[in-house]
Amino acid sequence: MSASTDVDQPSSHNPSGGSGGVNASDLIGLIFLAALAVVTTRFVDGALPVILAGAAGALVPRAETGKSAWATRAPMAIVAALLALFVVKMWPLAAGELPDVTTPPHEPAHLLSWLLAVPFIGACIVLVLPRSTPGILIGTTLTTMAATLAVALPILSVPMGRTYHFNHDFLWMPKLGVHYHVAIDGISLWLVMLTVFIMPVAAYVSFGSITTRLKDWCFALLLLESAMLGTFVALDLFLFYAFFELTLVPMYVMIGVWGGSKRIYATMKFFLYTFLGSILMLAAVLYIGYAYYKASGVPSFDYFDLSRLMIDRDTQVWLFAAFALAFFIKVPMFPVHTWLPDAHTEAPTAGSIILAAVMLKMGTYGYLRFCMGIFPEASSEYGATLAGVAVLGGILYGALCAWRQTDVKRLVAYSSVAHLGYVMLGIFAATQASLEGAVLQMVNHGISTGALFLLVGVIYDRRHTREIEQFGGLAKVMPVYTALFIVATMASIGLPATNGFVGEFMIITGTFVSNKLGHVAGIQAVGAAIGVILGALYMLSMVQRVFFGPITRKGNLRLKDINNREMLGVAPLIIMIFVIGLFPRIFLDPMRDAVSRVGGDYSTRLAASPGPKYYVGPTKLFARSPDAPAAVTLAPGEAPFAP
Amino acid sequence: MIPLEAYITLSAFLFVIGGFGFLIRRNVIVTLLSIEVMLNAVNLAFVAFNRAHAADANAVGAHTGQVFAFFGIAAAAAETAVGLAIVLSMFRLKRSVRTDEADLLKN
Amino acid sequence: MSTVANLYFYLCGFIAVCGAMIAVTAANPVRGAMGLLTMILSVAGLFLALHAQFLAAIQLIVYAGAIVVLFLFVIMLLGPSARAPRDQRGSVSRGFFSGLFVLVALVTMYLSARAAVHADPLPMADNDFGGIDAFAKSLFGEALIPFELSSALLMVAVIGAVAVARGEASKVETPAAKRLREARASFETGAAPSTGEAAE
Amino acid sequence: MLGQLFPVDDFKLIALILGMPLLGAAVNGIWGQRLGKEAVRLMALTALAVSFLGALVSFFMLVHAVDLTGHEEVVEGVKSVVHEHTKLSWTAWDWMHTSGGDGATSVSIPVKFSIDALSGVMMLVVTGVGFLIHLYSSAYMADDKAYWRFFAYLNLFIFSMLVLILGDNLPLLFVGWEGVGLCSYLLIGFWYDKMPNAAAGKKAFLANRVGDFGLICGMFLLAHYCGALDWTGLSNGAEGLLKTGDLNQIHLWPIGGGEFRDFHVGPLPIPMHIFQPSTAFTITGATAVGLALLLGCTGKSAQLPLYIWLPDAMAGPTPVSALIHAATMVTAGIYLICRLSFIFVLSPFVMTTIACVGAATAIFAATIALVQNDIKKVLAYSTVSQLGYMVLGVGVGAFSAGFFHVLTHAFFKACLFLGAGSVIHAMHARVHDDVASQDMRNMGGLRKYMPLTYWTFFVSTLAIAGCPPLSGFFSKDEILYRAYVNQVVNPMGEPLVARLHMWTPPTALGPILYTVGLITAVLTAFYMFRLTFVTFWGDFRGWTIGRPSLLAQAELTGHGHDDEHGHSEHESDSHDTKSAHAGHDDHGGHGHDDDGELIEVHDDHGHHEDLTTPGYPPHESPWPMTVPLIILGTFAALAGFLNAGILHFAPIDHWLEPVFAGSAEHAVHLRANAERLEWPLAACGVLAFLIGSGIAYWVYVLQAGKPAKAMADGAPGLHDLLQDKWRVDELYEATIYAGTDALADTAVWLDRSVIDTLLATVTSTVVKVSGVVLRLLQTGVVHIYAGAMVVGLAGLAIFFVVPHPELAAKDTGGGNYVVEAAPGMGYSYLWDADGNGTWDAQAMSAVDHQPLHLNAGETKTVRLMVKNAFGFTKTVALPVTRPESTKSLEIGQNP
Repeated sequence: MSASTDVDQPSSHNPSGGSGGVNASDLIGLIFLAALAVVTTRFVDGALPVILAGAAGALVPRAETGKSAWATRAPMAIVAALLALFVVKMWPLAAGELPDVTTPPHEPAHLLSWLLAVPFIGACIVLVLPRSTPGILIGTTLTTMAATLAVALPILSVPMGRTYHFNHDFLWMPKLGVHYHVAIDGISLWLVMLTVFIMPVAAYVSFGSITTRLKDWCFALLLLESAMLGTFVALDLFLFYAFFELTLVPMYVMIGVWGGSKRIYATMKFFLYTFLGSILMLAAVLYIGYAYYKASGVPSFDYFDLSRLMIDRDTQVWLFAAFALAFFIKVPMFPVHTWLPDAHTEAPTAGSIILAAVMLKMGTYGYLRFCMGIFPEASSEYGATLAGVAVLGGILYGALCAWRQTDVKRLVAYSSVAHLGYVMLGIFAATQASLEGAVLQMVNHGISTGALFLLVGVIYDRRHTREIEQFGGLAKVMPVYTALFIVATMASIGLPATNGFVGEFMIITGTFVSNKLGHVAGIQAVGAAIGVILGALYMLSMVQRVFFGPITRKGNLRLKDINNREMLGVAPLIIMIFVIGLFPRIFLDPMRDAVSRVGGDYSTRLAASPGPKYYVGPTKLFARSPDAPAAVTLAPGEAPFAP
Repeated sequence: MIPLEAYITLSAFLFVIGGFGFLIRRNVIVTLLSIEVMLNAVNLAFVAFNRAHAADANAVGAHTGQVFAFFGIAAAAAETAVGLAIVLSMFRLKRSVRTDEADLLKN
Repeated sequence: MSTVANLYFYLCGFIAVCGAMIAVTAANPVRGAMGLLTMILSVAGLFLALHAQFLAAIQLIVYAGAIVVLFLFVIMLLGPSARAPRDQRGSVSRGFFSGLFVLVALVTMYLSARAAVHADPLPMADNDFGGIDAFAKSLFGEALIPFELSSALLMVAVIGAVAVARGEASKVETPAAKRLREARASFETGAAPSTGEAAE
Repeated sequence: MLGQLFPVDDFKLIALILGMPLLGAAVNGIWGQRLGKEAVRLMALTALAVSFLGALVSFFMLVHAVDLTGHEEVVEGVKSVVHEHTKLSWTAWDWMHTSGGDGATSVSIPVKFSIDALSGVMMLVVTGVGFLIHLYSSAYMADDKAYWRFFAYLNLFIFSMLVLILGDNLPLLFVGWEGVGLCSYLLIGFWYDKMPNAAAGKKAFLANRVGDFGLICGMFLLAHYCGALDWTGLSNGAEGLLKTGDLNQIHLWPIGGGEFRDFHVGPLPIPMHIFQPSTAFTITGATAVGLALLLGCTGKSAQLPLYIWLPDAMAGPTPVSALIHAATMVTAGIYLICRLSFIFVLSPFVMTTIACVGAATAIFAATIALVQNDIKKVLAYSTVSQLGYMVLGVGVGAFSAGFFHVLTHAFFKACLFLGAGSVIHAMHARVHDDVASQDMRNMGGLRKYMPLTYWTFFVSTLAIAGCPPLSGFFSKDEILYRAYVNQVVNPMGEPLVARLHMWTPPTALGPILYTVGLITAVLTAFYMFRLTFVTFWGDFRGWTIGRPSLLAQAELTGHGHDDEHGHSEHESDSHDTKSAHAGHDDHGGHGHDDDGELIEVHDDHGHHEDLTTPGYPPHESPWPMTVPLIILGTFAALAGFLNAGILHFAPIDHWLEPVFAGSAEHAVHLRANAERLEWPLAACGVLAFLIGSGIAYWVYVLQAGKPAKAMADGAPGLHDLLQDKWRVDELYEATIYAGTDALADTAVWLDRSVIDTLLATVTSTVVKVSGVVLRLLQTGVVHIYAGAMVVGLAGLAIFFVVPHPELAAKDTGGGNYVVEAAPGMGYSYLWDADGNGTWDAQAMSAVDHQPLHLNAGETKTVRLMVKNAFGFTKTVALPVTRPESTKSLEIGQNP
């Protein structure tokens, strides 16, 4: 699918015949590699696609003059081989095949705690390192991130199913009932994987352009990674809130210090918006914690305890509003989205990638997990209206605004508003397909918008401007870059066989068949489908103004094509675009049972309390949900401040 | 015998005198003096309460009030030392001890 | 016997109140310090009545001996300007406050009278209550940590006082420092003007 | 032997047919430039050749498999061999799944390809014609620098088209559908360094995207109503589309079946009930799906509302127009209608809409083609009009006739386009100017110089115009005959139609469609022969184009053309941008200021030919271009006999019978005297051909074009109107584009001024103002602060001095309550629990709660006196009532 356009100027190497001389050492290396490949394909059964992918990866990049061939080809080959290995290992079971549950893989209990600890320890190590040695700093950061990736990989080997895995729960503050409760299930699995996958990419690319105050940059990156992972695995509302707030600090610093010209305004706006929203959530968390304590006698902030609460309609609506506002600001949904374009335009490239790829998902994940988990009745009551806001305000409004932007990053930021409008629509529709589509679209958006921001960063580093009319006819001077950009654009538009389409298709079909959206499900599905057209409109008009047509600016004449660092950075994202596009079941199977559990709980709770005023009366407690892990609580007797 | 309330009233009265001294007088030194008066009043109240609840001499915590008073004195000493040092440096700066002079905090 | 005790209490109380009044209202700070001294002595007396012998001693030694002396020392150091000129500017607020003071005094008197009238006298305490060994037991028993911390507190106070009070004293240039300064100046004019070490 | 190797249900040969073009695209795309032109050409051609061979082999295996299923059946006394609808299918892997039915059932979507009768034929056409066009373009694009990129896109296009045809379910078809859309975007904008080409590419993609929106809506409607998305599942679940009952209808007004109720904004009542119609306007699932899919087809097959992109698509290289915009992609819409025929026939309203759209597009495009001067524009509009014919044919229920016209059209239109390509190639060699080398007025008399191109072009013109023995005649005539004779009726039978009160088409529709078709036939004959005569007959008018010296000489001698255009901007491909990779790093500070500076476009004459001599005459194209022309020309001539309906020798009909078994028989009734009308109608068709070509001959050969000029001068308004394509583009500009622009501007205004000011600046000003006010409190005088502190302390003191009694009643169930008093320091209480006005006890006690029993509906007021440490007392009363209803509320009962 990737086709790179011609290079018109007399390029440095001859167009016909092999690229660059193949000297003796390369030859021997090649022979050795070929032998190794043949041997492994015979013994290891799934090795063939991995070897082929590695070979293809090795051959794709043009050997840049001056650097040895291995320096460009080897890393690309490794990346391609690793991703192929991922696909082979995670290949979904055929329809009839049953998973071999004979020996459930051993689940180390503290794996998730280690997952959070490793980046944090890395951050502390970076703090200790001397400020003036960039090599060591970069080395430590990347190795720490690689270690986090390594720690995260065993999670994939566990068949997820309905329940929570790697459950690690102990009473952190017995007197307040605050648990340190971390666990992972089908839904948060892929968000953790996305974080662990995107961070090294963003960090690796950032080291190309971030030179000032490198030590603080590395510290901010690692702290951010640990905080984000914490948000996705925390199942105690107190802990979740702590991590939810902690992520703000490094991002505030990243935008504030390394940002563009108006960075102070942007980072202040970003911080205040999110912070004010989450303050309301804190109040609601405290209220329901107290309500649970009054109802059950034992204080607890654990998600599974609090989701037993049945709060009467009036207070539940207010609590839901507090939670929902915090998450809608983070998503960002229509009325409170204006911080995103500013934050993105002023953020450094890596900051934008991480902000778009992972931090926006905290809002959607939070809504799916906590809002719909603890206040199902209120969220269903307002589901239809909020879906309307997601379609009109998110998808259509975001697309129209994007079309009118003159700054590439603002355009991609508004496209994120549109994409996340889809995700929220999928969550509000709450059918099996739309929920799965929503979670998959979270991952897709992370990858395609991450790739787009990375590529925009490439031309920003060269021309130090993001204005669209400053560019024009880049296809002639930067052919490989244009090809990658078009692939990323097609993913973001939602062309079939790329990841965007799978998510959007499932969301739109799921919305139409949903019974939770009142009688407006049809028109909302059609509205979402119109979003597909507008998506093509603004992305292609931008691509045309930037890449096609004659070269109109002097600065664009001498632009160098994408270099190895950027190519290696964007390669995994481009490969993942096609992997999810062609084999979405790798991602859909592990999350299917978890999503059906969430959907099931949601609809059973709705069935239990019909009618507009679904429940009036003091808070009531339901039984603990069977899928929840074992409860860890104080004996009721020794409640701390017993009256 | 003198009831506990008498002592408390006396200490309250002394405390009020010290308070007004602190509020009214413009002279820094007198302010510090009135603070000392207030601290003494408090110590008196501590000892009085301790005396009221002093059933058994060598029970645990029988002398808490007095210990508190003791530390009250220690704190007062420290506070006075620093206070007077500040007065000295203020005097050097402003050549006067009027509290109105020290208004750098003015908006 | 109870009347002697009552007399003793009222006497000490009265002296204490007068001392406080003098300390607060005296124009001359020295007279104020003396007022404070009288109040401290009378309070020490009251401590004796309340079986706080050790504390009375401490009051005398530390309070009277050290703190009041410190006040006097500072007043002496400030010399004549320690007497702030009486200004009439704040008279209105002063009048208001003093009126308020009288009101509060009356209220406290009323309250205490109401309480004291039918309050039962203090229960008898066995004689070694407040004694040096009993007091030491609780001081060095439960209150050991605060005791140690108070030593730290005092040390910090001393250092603080020295640091605050030092101020310009360091500006006085010792001859040795002067010689060093001149030597460096001559060296610099000779060599090429350095661009100042790179600010980190 | 082959049977065992490739079993029917696991037919791996499809992997080869699909895999080869994909491999070709990947190899050329990534390594094309490094491999050089020869390797690229070899790779592309072998990929297509192997794919074509695979298609051929699998087609014959399909024929063999279909024969096995043949069995005798007696239909109305006529004994005929009937075959089942057999498929050779192969499942690559399980792609994804989505919710169907009412959200519960899960619709699985495998990556499953299948060849059946319909897709078998299409596959042959795509790979066959594709291979010929690949061969043709290997010569046509020989001197283009981006040779490898062109072949990468072309191979990718063939792969996407094959996925579209062979896909076994609608989403997989959609993958191919948008894949061909992407390839046409890339190929139309192939010479991207000129903005109009890129803009044309974008316009094509967006128009297709609007069609895809229709397809997506069709998909989720089908998933909802039929609970499946693959062909077999859809045909089984098709009756789900016509379920009765209010819930199953699509409520268009009021949207979604709601109801407009009045509501009050504060005191102001908003009368919404006026919008509420007497009976809700609903359409059945079938009509909704039909219309949605039709929108998709109009997008892709360039029918009336969304045809605007096809004429602009001529900006791409000519082989692209031949392959994509004549033979394969544009027929995807008709393929979809044929594939889902059993769904479209469920709603006669949709069938009639399809027919009318087809007929309208046919005549509309034909009128525009009459006056176009660009050779490719004429062919483009003729394609749109021929597609109109096919849609008309399919719309009246003649699915096999419509599909046969797709087949024949693929041959003669591809031949026409390639012929035009070779003409342009020749002219381009002379004049190096895009626009001038395509303008018919600069050509003429090419018969003498390019005989092979001329004869194949002439044969195809005869075919398209409907000259009897050739293919065009048979396929077009069959459509016109069917249009006249067919009547579409709902296969589900009369009672259901009555209950759903569905719309039935008027009987007079057939003849109207026939007459429109006939007029279009006349126009088609006229403009096609006009094109042939102007281009190939007469004498060559192109000597002086692009040759200024000759132009000056022509002025002197007074002959030759007075056309005004001379040198226009040179085709920039040879434009050397001199952007050699200068070593200097433009990050340097100085580079910034001039980076943004515009470059003045300067013309440097790339070509080095001597412009004074008349230059050599237009030469015939090399063999790789003429061989495909000859093959396609012969097919154009002979393909008619594949399905000569009028001669009752129709193998294609018979071959496609099992595919359309479900839809054609039950839903289509022939008019009473159908058989008798066949020959007269065919005669009328031939007459139309003769009239059209005769007029063209008279105007352009005998009178050498003067009547055309006279007519143009006589009715300039009409002529300009047709020249500007009925000003449809301007209409779209004014309505749709202007509308979206306005919406976008309001959105951005709303975003920047309303939301941003409201949320950001308003809050910041509030904070600023409060900051200023609070600053005044900082007076700097220590005593003021101390005074403030004292005031605070005083407030606290008052709080402690005044007692605060609080009473709360807690229902412990069964009518007895516990009344609790709020605790406080040193509080003591005095109760009057039984509400009889007297205190229960004398002295104050520390008891802070009292039990109380009430029977139903009784109320008691509980009084409490509280005394605090300072001796102040306060009393409070709390009326406790027990609700009337017998079911006492269980509070706090843990289930």
